[in-house]
This record gives sequence, C-alpha cells and structure tokens, in this order.
Amino acid sequence: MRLQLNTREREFQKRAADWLADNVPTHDRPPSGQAMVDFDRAWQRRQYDGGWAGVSWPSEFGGAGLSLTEQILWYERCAQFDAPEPGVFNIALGHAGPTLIVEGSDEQKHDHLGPILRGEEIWAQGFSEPGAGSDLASLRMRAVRDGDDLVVNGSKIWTTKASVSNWQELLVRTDPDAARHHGLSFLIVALDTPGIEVRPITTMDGDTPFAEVFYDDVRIPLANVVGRLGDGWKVAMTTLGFERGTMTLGMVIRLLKLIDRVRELAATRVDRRGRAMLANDEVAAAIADIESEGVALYALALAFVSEVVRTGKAGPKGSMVRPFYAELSQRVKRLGADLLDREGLAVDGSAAAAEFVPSYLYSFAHTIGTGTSEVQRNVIAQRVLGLPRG
Amino acid sequence: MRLQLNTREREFQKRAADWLADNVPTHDRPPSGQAMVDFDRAWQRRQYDGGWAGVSWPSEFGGAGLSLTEQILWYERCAQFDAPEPGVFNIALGHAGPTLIVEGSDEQKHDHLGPILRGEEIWAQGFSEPGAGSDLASLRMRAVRDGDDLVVNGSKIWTTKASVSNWQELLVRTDPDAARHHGLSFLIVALDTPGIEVRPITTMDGDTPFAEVFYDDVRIPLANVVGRLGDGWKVAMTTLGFERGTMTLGMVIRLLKLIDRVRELAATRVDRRGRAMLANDEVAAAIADIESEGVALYALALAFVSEVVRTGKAGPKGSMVRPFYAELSQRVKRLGADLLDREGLAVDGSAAAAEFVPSYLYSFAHTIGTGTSEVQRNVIAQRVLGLPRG
Amino acid sequence: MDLYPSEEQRELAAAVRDVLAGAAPPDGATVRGDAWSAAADQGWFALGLAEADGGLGGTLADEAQVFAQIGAAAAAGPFLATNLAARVATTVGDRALAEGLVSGALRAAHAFGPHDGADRVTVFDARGAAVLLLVDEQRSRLRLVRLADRDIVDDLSPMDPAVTVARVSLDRAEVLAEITGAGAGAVLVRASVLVAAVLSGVATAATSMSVEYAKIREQFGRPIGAFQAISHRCAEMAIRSNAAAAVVDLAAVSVDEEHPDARRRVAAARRFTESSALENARVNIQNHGAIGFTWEHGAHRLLKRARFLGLGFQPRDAQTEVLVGAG
Amino acid sequence: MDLYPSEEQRELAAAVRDVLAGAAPPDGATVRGDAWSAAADQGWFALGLAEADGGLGGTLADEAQVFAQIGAAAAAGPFLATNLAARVATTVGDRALAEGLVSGALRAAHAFGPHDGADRVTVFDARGAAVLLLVDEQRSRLRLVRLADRDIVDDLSPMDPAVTVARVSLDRAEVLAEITGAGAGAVLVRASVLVAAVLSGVATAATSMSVEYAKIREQFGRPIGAFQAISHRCAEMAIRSNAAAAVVDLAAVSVDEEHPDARRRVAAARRFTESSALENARVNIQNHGAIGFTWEHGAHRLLKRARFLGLGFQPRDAQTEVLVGAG
Repeated sequence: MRLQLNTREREFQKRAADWLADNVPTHDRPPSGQAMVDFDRAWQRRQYDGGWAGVSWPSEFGGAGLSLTEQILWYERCAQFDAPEPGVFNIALGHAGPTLIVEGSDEQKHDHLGPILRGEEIWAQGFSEPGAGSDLASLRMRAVRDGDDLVVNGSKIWTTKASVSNWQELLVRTDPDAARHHGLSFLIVALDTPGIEVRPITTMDGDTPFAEVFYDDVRIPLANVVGRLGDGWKVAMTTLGFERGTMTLGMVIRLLKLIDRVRELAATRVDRRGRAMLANDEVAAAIADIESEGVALYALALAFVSEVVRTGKAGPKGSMVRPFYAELSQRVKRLGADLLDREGLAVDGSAAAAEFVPSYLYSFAHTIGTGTSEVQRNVIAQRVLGLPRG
Repeated sequence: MRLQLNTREREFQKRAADWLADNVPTHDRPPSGQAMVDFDRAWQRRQYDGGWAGVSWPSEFGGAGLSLTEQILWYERCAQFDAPEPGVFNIALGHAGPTLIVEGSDEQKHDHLGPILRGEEIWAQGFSEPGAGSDLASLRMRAVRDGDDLVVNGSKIWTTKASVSNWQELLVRTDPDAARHHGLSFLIVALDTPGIEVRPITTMDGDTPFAEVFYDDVRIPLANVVGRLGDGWKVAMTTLGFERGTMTLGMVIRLLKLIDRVRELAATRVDRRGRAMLANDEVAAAIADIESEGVALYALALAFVSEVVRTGKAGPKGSMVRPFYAELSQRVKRLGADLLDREGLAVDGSAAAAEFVPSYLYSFAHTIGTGTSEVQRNVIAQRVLGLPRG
Repeated sequence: MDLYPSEEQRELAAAVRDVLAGAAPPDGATVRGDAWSAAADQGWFALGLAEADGGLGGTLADEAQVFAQIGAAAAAGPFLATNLAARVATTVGDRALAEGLVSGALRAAHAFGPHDGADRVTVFDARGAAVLLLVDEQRSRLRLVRLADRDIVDDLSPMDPAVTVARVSLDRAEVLAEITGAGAGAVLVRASVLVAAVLSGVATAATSMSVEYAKIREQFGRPIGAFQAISHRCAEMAIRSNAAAAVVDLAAVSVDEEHPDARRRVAAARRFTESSALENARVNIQNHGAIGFTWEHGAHRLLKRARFLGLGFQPRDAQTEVLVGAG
Repeated sequence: MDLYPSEEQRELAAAVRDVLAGAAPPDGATVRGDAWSAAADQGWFALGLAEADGGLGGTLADEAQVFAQIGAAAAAGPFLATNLAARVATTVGDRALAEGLVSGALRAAHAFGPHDGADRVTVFDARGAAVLLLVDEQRSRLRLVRLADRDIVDDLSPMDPAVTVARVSLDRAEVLAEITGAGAGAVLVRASVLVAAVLSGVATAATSMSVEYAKIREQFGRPIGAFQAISHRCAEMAIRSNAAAAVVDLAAVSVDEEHPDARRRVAAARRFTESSALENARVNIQNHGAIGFTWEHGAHRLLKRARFLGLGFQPRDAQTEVLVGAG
C-alpha cells in the first residue's frame, strides 16, 4: 500500500496539473440551454486539443492510449482543479464510448470514438421504459427486422439529455418469444431519424434533465447493432459496469469538496440567536459524520480502483461505491439545505439558496437513477454475498 | 375527545390512588431468585385482598367485574405510583387468564382464574420451538392421543420464567397431516408432570430469563385442551392479541417515566470537560426526540384503547403500538447507557450503571420477543394495509 | 378519557376533504376563489372562536381535524395565517377586521422574525393578501399590519409550490392590531398545534400514496408491495402517521382542557409530526421510483410542504427548549 | 497510489487468524498463555518498532492488518495496551522494559483520564498485568507505572467480557516511563488507528456472521437471506465493513507517509469504524433473532467490543474536534 505516486505517475500528474492550471475555464458553466451545451462542447474540445481527452482510450481512435492509472489520475486532478464535469458528454464518455471500445465493430468505433472525444457527438441512454423501471429484463420495446433495417416502435423514458443529444444507446426486444434477458439487442440510433419524438420531463426541482422518447416506425440499419442480435443484455451490462468505473474517484473527490462547502456554510452562518452554527454540537457532530463518511467513501473508491489496477478485474467493492455515494451525497445536500433554515424557502433568495436548494431537491434522483438503492442492495446481496434470491 | 375523566372514572381513580398510596411496597424488588418470586407473589396477593386483582375479570372467578376502562385506569395508576409490575405473573395475568376467560371450559376457569388472581399460580408460555422462531405455523412438537391423555414429545424454547412456573400454555401439533396453521392444539400443562425438564438460557446481559423446556413422553389429560382439538392456532392468536391489550397504557407510562430518568441523568451529569451533558445540543436534541416520541406513543396507545372501548373491537392501531414501543424503548435504554460514557464499562461500577447497562443489553429482546420487528411489519403491511404477501 | 374522534369531527373532516378536492390547482400557490369561499362558509376561520365573538365555539381539537385535511391535500392557500389573524383581531376586539377575515373577504399573509427596523421582510402568501401577520415567537408578539400588492418589492421562487414568497417593504406599514405576552403565547401554542395537524396530514397522505402505489405498480413480475424493502417501509410509514394523528389530537385536547402537560405535549406533537412528515414524504418519493421525483407527480409537494411547515411556528430549537426543560 | 494489501500483509493477516483461533476462551477475559506467547513470537508487539530499537520495522499499515484480525475474533487480551506500552518504553529508551513487553513477558493494563491526585483508578485488564499505561489524551501524556495484582482494590463486572475491569490503588505507583507533547501525540494517533482497525474487524465479523446465518437459517420455508428485510441489511453491513477496512488502511498509510491530511483521516477512520462496528453489531443481533441475544452465541461479544472500543482512544467529541476544525 502506498499513496505517494511513483515517478511516472508523478510526472503525469504534474503535466496534468500544469495544463489544468492554464486551461480550466474561469467563468461558471451556464445552468441550462444552448449556452450550457456550447460550454461543455468547448471544454471537451479543449481537452482533446490538449491531448487529454480519452486518456485510456485507444490512440488509433484519438485517445491518449495510456493506462487506467493515468485515466484515474486525470479525473482526480480534474476534480481537484474544479474543472467542469463532462456535462452533456457524460453518457458519451462514461457509457457509449467505453461500450463501443469493448463491443463495437471497427466501423462503429471509427464513426463515433473520435467525434465523441472531439466533443462533436452528444449521447443519450435509452434503457428504461414506462412500466419497466428498475426491471430492465422486462423491456417491451419491439424491433422487427425488415430487409437491412430494424423497425422500432415503442417508447423509452428517463432518457437524460435527450433534447440536446445526437445519438442514443437503445435496448430493444428483437426476439419476442425469448424470455426476459434473452432476445434483447443493443442499437445505436441517430436521434434525427424520422419518427422519433422527444418530450421533456420536469423534475421536482423544476429542471428538465430527462425526457420520454417515442419511436414510431423508426428504421435503424442493422449495421447499428452493437455486438450481435440477441446479445443486448450482455452489451448493456458492459455499459452499466462502466458507470462504476474510472470516473468514480473524480466523482468522490467532487463530493468531498462539497462537504467542505457545507462545513464552510456552517462555519460562516449564525442561527436565529446569533450563535455560529458550528458552535451547535448537533451541527458539529453532523458535519463530523459526513466528513468521516466522505473519507471512508474515498478510501473505498481508492481500494476499488487499486484492485482493478492490480488484478485487472472489477471486484465486489465496485457495486458498493455507487449506493454509498448516492446516499451520502443525498445527505450532504440535505444538510446543506437544512443549514440554510428559512433562507432556503426561496430558491433564488440568496446565492447559498441557489447553490444548495435545487441540488438538494434533485438529489432524490441519486438513489433512483442508474438502478434504485433497492436493486443495488439486491445485487450486492445476491451476486457479492451469495444470498438466495427473494 | 376528552382526557378529563367522568364522575365514575374519577371516583374509581381516586379510590385506586388512595389504596396504592398506602399499599405500594416501599422496598425495591429483589432482582432475582426466590426472594423475587416471593415479592411478586406478596404484591399480587395484596392486590387481591384489596379487591384490585383482575379489575375487568368476571367476579364469579374472583375478579372485580368492572369495565375495560377501569382496567386501563388501574394499570395507568399503578404505573404512576411506580407500583411493582406483574413480574413472574406477567403471562398468567396478561395471557393465560385472559385466554381462559374467552376460550377456557368452566372447569378450567374455575381451576385457574382464582389461583392466578391470588398469586398462587405462575404461568409460562410455550409457543416457540428451536428452528421455528417467528414462524409459529411451522411448529413440530407432537402430541399423540392415548386414551384420555395426549402424549407429548419435543421441546419448546424462549419460555419465560419456566424455572419458577407452575403451569405452561403449550401449542402442539395434534394432527400431523394438516398443513401449517391447521392441526395445532392449545394445552395447559402442569410443569411438575413427569418427563418435563427445564434448562435455563443465559442472555447477553448475563441473566437467565428464558429456558428451553424438554418433553419426554409427557402425559397431559384431554381435559387440559383449551378450545377444541385442532383449534390451537385460533386460541393462541386470542392470547397474542391480549399482549397488545389492556396492559399497554401502563407499559407506555412506565416508559415515559424511564424517559424522565434519562433526562435527569443528562441534567445531573457532566461530560469529560465538566460541562453539563444537557448543555450539549446533541444530547438535548436526543432527549427532546425521545420525549416527543414517548408522548406520541402514549397518544397512539390512548387512541387504540379509546377505539377498543368505543367500538368494542381492537382496531389496526393495536398492531402498531407494540413495534413502536419496542423500538423506542430500545433507543431510550441505549441513550441512557450512552450517557454513562466510560462509567458504563463496569456493570456494577455505580448505581446508574447498574440501572441502565443491563437493561440496555436486555433491550435487544424487545424487537425479537413476541414476534420480531420484521414479522410485525409483515403483519401491518398485509393485514392492516392490504399489501400482497411476499 | 377518550381520544376517539366524535361523529361530528369525522363528518367535519369529510366536508373539508370535499371542499379541498376542488381547491388545489396543480401548479400555482393560489387557492381557487370558490374553494376559498366554501372554506370560509364552512367556518374554517370561525370554528375555534367563541360564539360571543361571532365564532362557532368549536374546540382546538375540532380545528385540528380541519387542518389535518388541509395537510393531506397539500393544499395551497393562506388558511392557517388567516385563521390566526382572525384570532388576533378578535383578541384586540376589532370586530370589523375579524369579520373580514372570518368571512374570507380578507386573506392574511405571514412572516417570521423580529421586524424592528427591517424595511424588507420575506413574506409568505403576500400576493392577494390584505393583511400581514408578523410573528415574533422569541418575544411572544403577534402584529397585524395592512398589506397590498404594491408593497411587494420582489417576487421570489418558492421552494414549496404551495406558497408564494415575496420581499415586502414595511416602510409605511399601518399596524392594525398587536398582542404580546401571555395572550400572544396562547395564540402561538394554537398555531403550533395547527401546524402539527397539517404536518400529520402530510404524513398520512404520503402513507396512503405509497400503499396505493405499492398495490398496483409491478416490477420483476410482482406488485412492489410484495417486496419487504417496500412493504416494511409502508408499515413504518403507517405507524408514524397513525401516531402523528394521535399526538395532534392529544395535544389539542390538552390545550382545550388546560392540562398541566399541555405545553410539553404541544411541543412533542410539533416535533413528532415534523419528523414523521419529513420522513414519510422522503420515503414516499423513494417508493415511487423515478415517477416520484417528477414535477407532475404529487409526491414532491408533500416533501416541500413538510419542509416549509417544519421551519414555521415553533421550529426545532424552540421544541427542544420546551421538551428538555420539562419535568 | 495503491490501497491493495500486499501479499505479505495478506499472509500476516492469515497467520494472525491462526494464532487467534485458539486464543479466545469462550468465557473469560484472559487470553490463553500459549496464544499470548505465539502472538509475541509472531511480533505483534515489535512489528511497528524500528529495527534499530529491536523492532521489526513494519509500518502502521502492517500493524493495522494484525489489529483488524484481533477485532474480527473479538479476542480477549491486552494486545493494544502492550503494543503501545512497548512503544512508550522504546521512546524513553528503556530497552529492558521494552524488551519485556515485546517478548510477551510483561503485559500492560490501561486506564484513561487525568490521574493526578486520584488514588483509585478504573483499570482495564489489570489482573496479570505488570505495567499500567495511564492515558491522558487531553493533556497529551502517556505514563507507564508498575502494577501488581495486590494493587487491585476491587474487581468489577465488565460490560464487555473481553476485558477485566478493576479499581486500582495508585498510592505508591512507581513511574517507569513518561512521554508528553508531540511524542505522546504521535503514539496517540497510532493508538487511534489501531483502535479503528480493531473496530473494522468487529464490523467485518458481524457481516460474515449475518451472511452465513442468512444462508442456512430457514423461516417460512425459505432461507432468511431470501427476505429483503435481511438481505438488504446484509448488503448495507457489507458496504460499511468494506469501507471501514479501506478507511483504516488509508489512515494508516497516511500516517506512515506523513500525508498532510493524516490527522483528519485518522479521526475519520476512528469515527467511521466506530459507527460501522456499532451498527453492524446491533443489526447482526437482530438478524439472528432470539439466538442472537443469548450468552452462548458470539453476536453480543461483537456489540460489547464495539462499545468498549468506541469509548477508548479518541472518543467521539475528540473526533468531532479534529474533523470540524479541519479545512
């Protein structure tokens, strides 16, 4: 065990830090609209031009061709420097690209990996369906073969960033007779194909991060199938695996920084009687709790990636980081909102309210999106601990 | 809704208070052994002689023949006056007697109700079996008919007070071919019958409140069947119902008094830096929480008994009082033990340690005995809320 | 000794539910005019006032039944502030003002805190209100001042869509009535009970919403209510909401009967209903999965109501003071 | 950057498990003599001392692997106090005393608090101990005094059966060694990490115990691990114990490498392992049903260890101070 970096790692880290110091945008990311998309696009392109896009992606498709360790170090540095997150490129960089690297045809890799890294393609996910929710194996959206095309009908829901995306990953049922996991296929779809309609969904914080996407006789070339027809479940699981992958440490470090912000909030505010909030033992204990859990989460994530790097396999800790992160992050945001007291009753009443209240409200998505906490507990119980199915 | 008593109730309450003021023992109950049994016996006899034993039990069997309201008022007054609890007579007064009143034959009532009220019969429960736990319907203990007797073989576990008891309620399988709930019968057994062996079980607080009871060809007369052969499940459920019955309010009031004790502990102790514990906001908030939950539990219990008195039926709130009580009581005792800090590391290091530490350790039984919290949640979900079985 | 609601109380609750069924517009913090009139006609603002004062002579326990239903509907509308304002006006003997409030002709906004010298105050439900109830719990003072839309300096975005939030200028505010000391204390105790009642309604509505959904929503081939992860949470929600309803009744009757423990029971009810409403509302969203955090679904409204109400009359530190000081 | 245990560390942990398998008598707080000797022979008390001081030159991270196994076994025996006493003796240069402790010939008891003027002190593991480690965390002072059974005034009943508790007279206590200030601070930081390691072992053992039981115990015709009430709790226990093990390693390596965040990470590890061990031990009892609160079953020992250890080095308020002051 060691935390200190070796020479190679130290050099990489130094180069990364130097570049980030010069290149991280100095103005805030616009919260919505085309300005937000343009901001994310510019930041992705800047990374590409600097040689930092796709650190561990194959160099033949525009990546830097380095190891997983460097990829992790890069995300870590980005978090330390408060560099912008992937934003609208989250699915493209975190799911679609890595899936294509493992499962895509040469043509698919060639067509998409470069554009993704250059910030030219925004991707959306299309797994959940109305009525299916956490139970992906029960998907009903149909794709029927017709010549060299698949004709798709049905709808997907909880699709992130659908309204600004160019491409979508789609899990559809190509063999209606096969049971549950079998008979699904994984497609990639251009969202400007005729017959596709996107209807945004407003969430409880008033934002529209999700959409329902309707497919009416949409023709998708067979060449857009990733993997083989009927292998969709396996391909989709590859993608889901990546969600718990290399981005983990960066995500955790950003949460640690948010915990620092909450501590600052408590240190700089007074309660109704004029006493510093941090002088309240209950507040201090709550801050100490989230600080300690934050460090524990960081340690768990570090242990997980260490194991991946050392053994080449994603061990059981991988399925534990996500629910721990989701629940801690929800509690941190809630504590931030709680500390605001009545100031938090107007979302735009102060800078602190604008920072903490909407993100607290949105945090309910953390324990539901990418598999509910309940499903993640089932996975740990059955696949990691070997408990029987219910 | 009213809390004030009507004239009749007020008069009853005054008589009760006057009697208790003169008769509640002034010395503490011995914690164990024959001295403890003698103490409980004397207190029960004293109540009987005063006309206070079995307030709502039929007068022909030695009860006072009053209404449920008076019974509740009596238990409430006893709690207010810190009168001794039923102790070793808990099952006799809380389960066995009430069951016999509803389901017993005239002879059974005649033989047992008077002796119970006079403190002459100590009863134990014999429902759980090794391996069966919360799943009473899976009981395997066999009783085979032989002439006018049933011959019983097997064992019961988690039997409270078995070593000092004279009688036991026993749930046995008399029809081996009937499934689960069916084919069970409810017997009463003299514990000095040949073939019965009692082995005490030590619990984590070092006490021996439970026993395993072994039956080897024990002959029990058919006259000891309560209800009819095969009706045991129904009879047992009657008994379990009584656990949530009239004693509830008294039990809750005793918990409120314990909460007061914990508050006093916090008010009179200082932390390692010499500051009053109650001046710590976290401690104060924890005390306020249990105080508020205690009042809410009292309100729920009062609403439950009000409904019973007004409608003559035990409504759904009945199944909620017990788990709420069990979990709150566990937390109250834990808070008491926590406030002792390092003083609690020696069970006999101080009077406060002796008061709080063993009772904290024993409190783990609260959420397990008389149906685990899990089973009680199943009951609420399925029988009260109408949710489907898992 | 009886905590079972009377037949009149159960009928009152049903009547309130009927009025509210048409009162809550899906988006917007303003109650519909006809529902507001129906509420006033049904006596929601007069119920607890003495008959000699033009009221209906009901008990606080009766009022609590009304406000529990308001909570269960997550209804928008300044019902509580208007009820309290009518009581303040009655206490100082301003029959005309009281009549205006009781009849529904005048609506009351409210704001918290010491307001001396402050010329900008954050006010809830200011739009459309004719009077503003200024609440200073620490100094036990309640003041009614005249309010008009032109006093609004800024409209803010409310966290809770069931209220509006505005910054209001108190520069030339005309004081209509003021009570202090024990008189104000008594009204504030009633306010705590009614807030607790609203919160208990929120807790109950969250339980019903989850139970109904758990029966019909299927995942993995079964209704989700068959999974213990859901069914046990529903059982816990039911315990909390039943206890919340009971403790509100206990507190209200204790105030009505001037029970020696009344203040402590009110603080207990206020605290227990707050934590129950927050916890039930949170769990209810989780039970619904993704649909639960959409704007269209009602689940988020319950959470936001619970948070708004929890920060209102007698907030957490004030509860702690009463409960810990008791004995 | 690597938090994966080395092969040596994994072998060390396995060797410690072997020694402990025979060390814990089912009832009684005294470790068996042969196990104690085996532990000393394996270097549990010398592991972290520099080779120049007669130690094995291992890291704190290595020691943490040993103490995590001690926790997992809920083992009785003054391992931690003896380890720390050896370090204090080494720090003051008393080679003979250090050698006595390192070799297992001398056992150390321990006691907390400022002891000035106190002639009666509550001491843990006093019986059979030759030295007493007096720990004063607030003033950062560690003192070793001579101890013999005749100094014991009273034997008390321990809450935790893995220790003995006694009142000891310090009337004529001979001081053998004392360190203060930064020197004592450094030892106290190590103590916190090792306590955290023991606690992480407790959390892990509780998880394993529950998972194994959930696979074999049947109720309602199924293994109880098929019920989400149990299986989800097991999943939560697994998350806590995996994170607890990781955060101990992180804290230990941070101390070894003198990382600027070391103190904060140590406090975080101490707090997280304490709450994980307490929660896992509690849930483990509940998962076992009635058998879980019998004396014969091991579940209660884990809970009692967690409570005992939690009140030891760097208790909760001291953790809060470090974590809240950080930045």
